[in-house]
Amino acid sequence: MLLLEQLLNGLQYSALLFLLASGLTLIFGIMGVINLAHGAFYMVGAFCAAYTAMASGSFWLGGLAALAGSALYGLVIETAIIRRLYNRDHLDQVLATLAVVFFTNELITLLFGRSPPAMPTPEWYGAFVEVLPGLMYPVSRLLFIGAGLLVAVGMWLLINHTRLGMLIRAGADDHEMVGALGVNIGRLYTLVFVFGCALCGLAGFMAAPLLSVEIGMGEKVLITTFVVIVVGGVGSVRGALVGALLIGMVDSLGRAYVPPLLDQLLPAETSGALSAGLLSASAYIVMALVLLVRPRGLLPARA
Amino acid sequence: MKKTLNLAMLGAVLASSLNALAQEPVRIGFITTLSTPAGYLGEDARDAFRLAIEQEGGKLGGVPVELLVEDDGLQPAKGKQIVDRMTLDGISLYTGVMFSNVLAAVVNAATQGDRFYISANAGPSNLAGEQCKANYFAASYQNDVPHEMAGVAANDLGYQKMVILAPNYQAGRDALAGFKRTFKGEVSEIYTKLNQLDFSVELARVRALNPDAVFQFHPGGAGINFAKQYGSSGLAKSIPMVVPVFSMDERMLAATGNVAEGVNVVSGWNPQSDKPANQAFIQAFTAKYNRAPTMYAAQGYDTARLIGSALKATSGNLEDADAFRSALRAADFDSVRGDFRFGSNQHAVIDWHLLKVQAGADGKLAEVPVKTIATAQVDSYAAKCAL
Amino acid sequence: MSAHLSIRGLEKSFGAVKATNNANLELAAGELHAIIGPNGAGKSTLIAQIAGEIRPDKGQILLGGRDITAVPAHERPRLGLARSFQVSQLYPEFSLLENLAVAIAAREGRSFGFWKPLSRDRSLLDPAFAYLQQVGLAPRAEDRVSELSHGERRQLELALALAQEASVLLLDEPMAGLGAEESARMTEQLMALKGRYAILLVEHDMDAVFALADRITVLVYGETILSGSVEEIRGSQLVRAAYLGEEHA
Amino acid sequence: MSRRIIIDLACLATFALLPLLAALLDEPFLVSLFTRLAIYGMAAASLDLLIGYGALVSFGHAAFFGLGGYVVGIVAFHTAQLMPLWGWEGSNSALIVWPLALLCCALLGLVMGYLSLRTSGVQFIMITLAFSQMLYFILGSLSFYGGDDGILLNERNSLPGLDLNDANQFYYLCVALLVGWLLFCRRLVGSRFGFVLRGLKQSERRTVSLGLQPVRYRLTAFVIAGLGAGLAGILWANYALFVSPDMAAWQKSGELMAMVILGGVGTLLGPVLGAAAYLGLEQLLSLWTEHWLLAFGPLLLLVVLFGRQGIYGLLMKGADKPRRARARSALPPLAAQEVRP
Repeated sequence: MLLLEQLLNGLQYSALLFLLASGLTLIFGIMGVINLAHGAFYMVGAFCAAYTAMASGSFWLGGLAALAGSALYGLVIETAIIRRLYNRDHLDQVLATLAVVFFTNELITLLFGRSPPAMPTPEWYGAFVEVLPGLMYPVSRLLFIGAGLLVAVGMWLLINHTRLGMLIRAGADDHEMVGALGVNIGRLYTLVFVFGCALCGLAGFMAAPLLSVEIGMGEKVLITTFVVIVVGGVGSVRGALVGALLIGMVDSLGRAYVPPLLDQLLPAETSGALSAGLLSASAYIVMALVLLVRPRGLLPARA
Repeated sequence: MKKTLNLAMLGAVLASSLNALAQEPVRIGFITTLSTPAGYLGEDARDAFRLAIEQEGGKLGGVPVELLVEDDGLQPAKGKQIVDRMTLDGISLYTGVMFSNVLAAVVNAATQGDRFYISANAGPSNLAGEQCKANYFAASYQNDVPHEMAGVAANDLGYQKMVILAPNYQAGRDALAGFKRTFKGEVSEIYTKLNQLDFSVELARVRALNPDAVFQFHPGGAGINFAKQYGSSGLAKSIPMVVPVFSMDERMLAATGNVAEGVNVVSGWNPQSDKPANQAFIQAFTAKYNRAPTMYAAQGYDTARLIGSALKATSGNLEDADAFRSALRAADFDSVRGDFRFGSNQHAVIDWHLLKVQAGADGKLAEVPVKTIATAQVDSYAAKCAL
Repeated sequence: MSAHLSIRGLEKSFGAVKATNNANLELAAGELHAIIGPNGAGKSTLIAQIAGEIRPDKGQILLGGRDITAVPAHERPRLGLARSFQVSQLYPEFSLLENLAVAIAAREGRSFGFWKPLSRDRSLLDPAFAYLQQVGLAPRAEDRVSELSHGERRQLELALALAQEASVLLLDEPMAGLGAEESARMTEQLMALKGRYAILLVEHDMDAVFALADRITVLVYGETILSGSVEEIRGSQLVRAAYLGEEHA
Repeated sequence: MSRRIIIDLACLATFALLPLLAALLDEPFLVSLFTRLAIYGMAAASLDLLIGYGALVSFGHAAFFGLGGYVVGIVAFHTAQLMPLWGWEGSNSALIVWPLALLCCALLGLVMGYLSLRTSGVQFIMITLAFSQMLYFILGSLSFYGGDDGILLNERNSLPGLDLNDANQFYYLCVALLVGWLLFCRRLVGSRFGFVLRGLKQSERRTVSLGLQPVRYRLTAFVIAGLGAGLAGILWANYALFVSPDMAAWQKSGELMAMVILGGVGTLLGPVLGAAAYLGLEQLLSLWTEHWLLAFGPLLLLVVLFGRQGIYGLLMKGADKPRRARARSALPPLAAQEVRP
């Protein structure tokens, strides 16, 4: 039963990673932009959610604000900056988006101060559901898993069954072809970028009641998000899903079972340091192993 | 042309004589963490320190002071750079560092020769024991004491079996060691990752272990994450939590919200103490900054006033290091934390309180005093210090 | 004539597509052997397998009697195999001399030199210059490759292959994109090389092929359907149907 | 005199005369700041060797910086505590400790490079990041050596004939090593090896077809660049008398990368200027306001968006393409030679 609960916990962490990674991998796959500022939109979403919910008292209004705020900020940043980076090499993109991170962090500090806000939640949010006989699981975390699932299914439908999805798939394969189809490629890029930012906003909203809403919260997950998309195969939403599940599960199950195991095998001094090192580096170890066996990730977008 | 030259010279002469009249201000290097999510610690300490200076009209202990604040970004190397530059600049009085790892990088340069460092927060064990320094003072606490006091509090509350959690880094390991030193019951340790976001896995383990209570040390954002998830996991209702104040200061309480209700907090500062100095401080701080002070602010304020008392006793003359040191040791000031003196290792000896998060008079959650755990508590390293 | 380079039963598939399907070929020392075939016949894939860039699924490649099927691409030049590329693969930021100097240093196994400047190393530049003269690029020796015209790049491709002093040259469409005059000059240059090297020439320009080749092999859908002298191929009904017919239709 | 030589000399003169200037202005801090610039400049220039000449975008270069520093720190720790390290009582001599640290960096470079070079592109960026993060966590879990708090050193290493504890002498040592490193790198990129490395960046297929194995050259470059960053780490440990795991953290790698781009990719001296600009701006802006990142971000952005070749490119704007001018003059007219038979 504990194992099952830990699996659910892993699933929930995977959901957070997937919400962030799916947008990032699309932006990378279609526009070829390494966007270090992706985490900044997640932070913007969380702040919008918390402050709107505090001001209005409505949990759902906070969610709406998070989506709108992140998307809007994404639109501004895309128009002003990212647009100029499409034809640049990765190095320029890294530096420019890093600059956006610096700027956004300070902007939020100036606007909201350094005190992390609390996200008010409705009564039902703290309730529990009996997922299986004897296994109570909090609604808050189920909601998170649900959001991840919903986005995964939605993305699948979008990409495989809509015209936009067709363009996205085509764009990932061949930029010129999309242009030849008579599609305004600039508008497609803006749309995809803003869509990715809105997903960040959703992640921010989901995370706000569970995590500290603070400056720099984006960078804390950003690197892990990159790990996820590289493990899954850059540019592939399916890959992002697999990567998120792998990294999320390894992290959660590792934390649950590695320390007790090592404690039994080794003297306390060594086992503590060893398990700490192993767990902290777990995502990186997984990534290195995956890349050594499959240098392009598990499910690369282009064969 | 000539006229302007003369005027300029006159101005220069005037200025220099004015300078001689008004004493050259004592410069204080305030190296602290302002950026990063932990930036609010430094912000509070700095703001309280500034408040003390402002209340005296730009002076401390009647001596004009100039406060030079710089952000270490929670990076030891950056702290080291700042202190190196400040020492080259001739600054000989330092304070402000919030975190032990930054302090480790800063302290040697800041205490060499006739330079003084007075800690407003971090108090690592090595500096309290064998490696204690004549010019190093901790006006805050020794790092282990809050955790030892949490152990005492847990004993008092009658807990037999506890799960204790902390991130696996130096301060975290020290925290658990400190707690175990005084706690008499049975403990299970769980180490978390530094900067961990999600604690669901650890919380599931806690539930499985089903202890009487939980002790955890997670400062800043990680602590908010922990408390929020502890609340939403439902554990808060069945398993009480005992934490040092770093895991639940006023700002973290505000960020955590209602789920923090019922948490037992161990602190060296009782925010509701009716001592006049404390009430005046809280009132002034709240009026000026429009927010409630934290324990970091209280310590920053105490540090400023401690420095003020020493400056007063020496008329702002830092050159006689021995005199300044004796004046500091006397600690002749009215601490907002109640009775205050320095132990033999020049670390603060103060009272420790158990607070509980519950609705205050205004209906908002506050840390309300329950009892005093220990009075004039001396840390466990003092005996090893040869000072 | 003993075969210097032999290809036996080579097969290579990409997914469901068979790019090479039972390809067989014999190249004698000193022979100029042309491979012709319609677009998409798998000519470049075949060259890539001989050069070692692509590993065949099945079959054998023999060089001087030695099986080199499993030898990695970077070791084949040392065994006497040099190639040119259909789409020029040059170092655009370097001068022509430097391009050749890199090739000469590589051939001599002296590429692990960390100190002496390549651009002032007469032991590399002098022979480099000689190769440029050979293909008529000497006047442009110190220009950057990025400043060269397409035709000049094709010539530099050839010079680089020559600089490897290999016994077998794999020339992948050296006339690709050349005008009539340039093609004629290239044909002339290749003619001058005849007999000194075993040359495997992939080419679309039929006039050049018929002028140059000792033997011709026809490749259709990855399969070598016919091998013979110029006359035999010209006369072959099969070739007309499979290839020339298409082109002249 | 070509523009390039003027820039070289101007930089050299600035570095050489700085202690005098500092003494004149009574700003001893300047020497300390420029020591830092020299050290970071060396690390950035070594990263440029990979990025600018090998097209190997390493996001884990700080690993070498951290490891170099940590070897110095650990040896100093054992020496000071009179605690033999596997039977060796330790040493404070730079001539022993520094080569040892460089050897460790070379080994790390071999292993990390060999594994990382199996990938390319974004995957290479991420796998180098992964390895440096692993090192970061390993260093952080060395609780015997202070864990996350790092190691404080009591004194600088000793070098015969020099007093490294003297700020000016240590400064000149750092500048001399930086100049030496830059000269070496310049020779390197112009050497036969350098041409292969740069050639791989322009056309890997051609290079393979010439009979060269890419990994051997890239790995060599990876190790050499690692040595440069390792030396910078060694100097940093001596300069700051303090090492901590964040020397190897990804933020440090990112900083180095920013310096390279800011200064100009593939220019070697540019990244040194980039380091100067980055650290200088950080210093100035953070003295001016605690919200310095608010200004720093847009400034970085402007450089990326509008100053395409970085600072060095800005300085060289309008100047002759230096490489060709030099190649021409260096090459005596070739006697008409007989074409090979």
